[in-house]
Amino acid sequence: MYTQFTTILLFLIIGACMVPLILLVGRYLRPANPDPKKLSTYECGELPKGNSWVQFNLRFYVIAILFLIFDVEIAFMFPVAVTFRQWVTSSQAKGVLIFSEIILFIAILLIGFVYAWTKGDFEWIKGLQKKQIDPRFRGDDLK
Amino acid sequence: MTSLPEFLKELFESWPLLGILPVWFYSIVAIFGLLFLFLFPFAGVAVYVERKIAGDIQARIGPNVVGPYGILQWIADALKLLLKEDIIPTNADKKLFILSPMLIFISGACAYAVIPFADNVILANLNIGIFYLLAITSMVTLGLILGGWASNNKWSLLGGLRAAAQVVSYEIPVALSILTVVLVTGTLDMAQIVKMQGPFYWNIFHNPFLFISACIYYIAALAEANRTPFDIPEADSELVSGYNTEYSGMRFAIFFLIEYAECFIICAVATTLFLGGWHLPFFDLSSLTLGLRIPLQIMVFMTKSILLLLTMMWIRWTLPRYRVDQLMKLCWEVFVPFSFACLIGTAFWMVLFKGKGIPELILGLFVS
Amino acid sequence: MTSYDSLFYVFAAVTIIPAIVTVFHPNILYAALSLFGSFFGVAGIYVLLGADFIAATQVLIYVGGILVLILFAVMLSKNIYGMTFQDEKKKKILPTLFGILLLGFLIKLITTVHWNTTLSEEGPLPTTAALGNLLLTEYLLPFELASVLLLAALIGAIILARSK
Amino acid sequence: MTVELHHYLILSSILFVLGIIGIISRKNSIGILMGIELVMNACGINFVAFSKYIASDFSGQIFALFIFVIAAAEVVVALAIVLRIYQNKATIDIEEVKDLKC
Repeated sequence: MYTQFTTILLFLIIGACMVPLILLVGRYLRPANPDPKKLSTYECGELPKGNSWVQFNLRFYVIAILFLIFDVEIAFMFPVAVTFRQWVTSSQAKGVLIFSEIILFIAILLIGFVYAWTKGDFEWIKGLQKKQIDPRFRGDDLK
Repeated sequence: MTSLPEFLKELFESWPLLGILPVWFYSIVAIFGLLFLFLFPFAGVAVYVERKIAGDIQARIGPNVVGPYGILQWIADALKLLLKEDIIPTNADKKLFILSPMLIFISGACAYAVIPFADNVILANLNIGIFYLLAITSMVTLGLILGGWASNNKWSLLGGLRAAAQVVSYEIPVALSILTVVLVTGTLDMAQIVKMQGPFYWNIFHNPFLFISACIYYIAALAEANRTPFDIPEADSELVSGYNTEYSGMRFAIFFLIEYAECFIICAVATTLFLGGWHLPFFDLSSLTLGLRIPLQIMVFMTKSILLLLTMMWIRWTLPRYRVDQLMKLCWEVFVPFSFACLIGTAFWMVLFKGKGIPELILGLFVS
Repeated sequence: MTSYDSLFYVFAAVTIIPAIVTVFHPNILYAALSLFGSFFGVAGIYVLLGADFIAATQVLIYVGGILVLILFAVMLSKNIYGMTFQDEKKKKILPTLFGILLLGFLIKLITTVHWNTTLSEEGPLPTTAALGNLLLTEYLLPFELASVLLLAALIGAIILARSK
Repeated sequence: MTVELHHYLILSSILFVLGIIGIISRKNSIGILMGIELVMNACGINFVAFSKYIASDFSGQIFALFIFVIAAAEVVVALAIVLRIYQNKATIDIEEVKDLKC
């Protein structure tokens, strides 16, 4: 096992060094004459206005929550899935047992999934389809 | 079953000087070989091929100036990017701006460590192969957020956040499809997964649910790599170029390179998990001698993966782009429920038929 | 010193130095980012301890999940133009002193106790299938309860985070 | 010096103490959360080290897995609370959130 992970470690180190290395190769070849205009933020030719580090919508966060919870669930399922074949092929009773255990585990979490679905948390633009919005304010809602 | 470094070590055991070198030396050789002989040229050629295909689909010629049929175009592109000025905007957060391509490069390149190109030709034969791949590719999200944030550009930030939201959303169906395969194979080891399949027996034909799973994997992985029709994060008509708007020269080239590297990983993983890896249909390669077997296996593996990659390019230039709300809806209201259903369905199939797939069942009918 | 030992010290350094940055850096965004190194170092330590599956899970959940969530929260919680994420300056001397005292106590404790270590000679075993078997037999109840906990966290967090 | 159990224990206690310092000294609630993450990682190292050196089975690794679950659940809910407080009070400073209602 350690031999294999040594390769992984070496790969990680080489991968981390590769990017500076690639940049170093071109260092003496490429021009470097910066000017303030060139170094300014690109906003389609307009003068950049304000800082872009502004607060963004909370829906990104809701997506991240859903992801993290399901990610943990999937990480938990992997060892179980690895033993699944062994149990299933050994005997019928054990197969039914492991099947029901897995189903119970998934079903509990699917309650949460169904809850989020029915409450409309998967709608990117919430409520836009449901309620008729005055076209004058539509832009606000889309922000 | 060994990994490539150990295999090389064994191969050169009797040689005078090379025999005494430790395994990790061969690891380094193999890694550099993979990067410089495969990854970088492959990405370049893929860019050329994609431009040619785009030309064909849109009824124009595509690159045709550098070399015959423009075949050297990718070298010219690489040289051009090398000679471009490296610009870091004054408003950007410089440290994070530099860190972001590094993170993306590591997560894209290190996934190649567990791709089984042929018998014994796998950089690191990990017990947890496919799970390692999931873990290491999940790092890309961090790179995307940082790239978008560090640029201090509205387009970049929005692109980076959209990319992160999209990648994390589509990681769920991808991981669930992989889990479905693991239910059937009972191992996470990539080489072992290929070994479990055979000339007549590919995982995709194991049961109908696994077939749906394979389709879900392919489409969801397409979205995870931010390819059209799911390229919302770099939608050039909305966001200029998304999270890499402010990147120029070689830094941009790294983003570009890793995009193609990721595309190949998706196809290679699909080949390994669902399409029998290096196995040729109806012809058993394992009886051949070593010198003949390994090149043939690599060719079979590459052919399958490249066919999938070409399909990806075909899709890219044929279908229009999704809208961001449709994209999220598609993931959470179609792919996630369906992949859960496939997972449960496959588990049920396994219990019902004691782990036998359709090919085995049919074979069993003939035998009895 | 074998290569195993030197790798331990490397990973220990990779774990602890970013952790120090996390605790003392005034900029909360950089503090969050240096957690990345810390999490990776801990994954390396897990590999040294023969827990390959746990190491990969560490990367998947901490680096790919929790860190992304923390970064989202950091970016969501300050929106004032041009303002960096300076943590308000507060005296850190007292907590640090307390920490050093606590550390001294713990190290004293660890080095005085005689640990009955039994190390099997056969080296690291494949873990994943063994973990699965344990989860389905001995730890079945915690396994199902983990699902309940995740359900509670999911619903609670969604209700809290949902924009009104 | 060969690496033994107590090396791992000392490493995890350093991490633990750093986490505790972070929890006490930070005013920013997300910073406190990061301290808690460090403490949880220290716990994980301890469990896995004991599982290798003392128990010689995989029960410690199972506990490390449960730590991941708890860490994920905790961070999800805690950050949701932080964001809710931020929306209502425009601050994430833990000392300015003194009353229970928000």
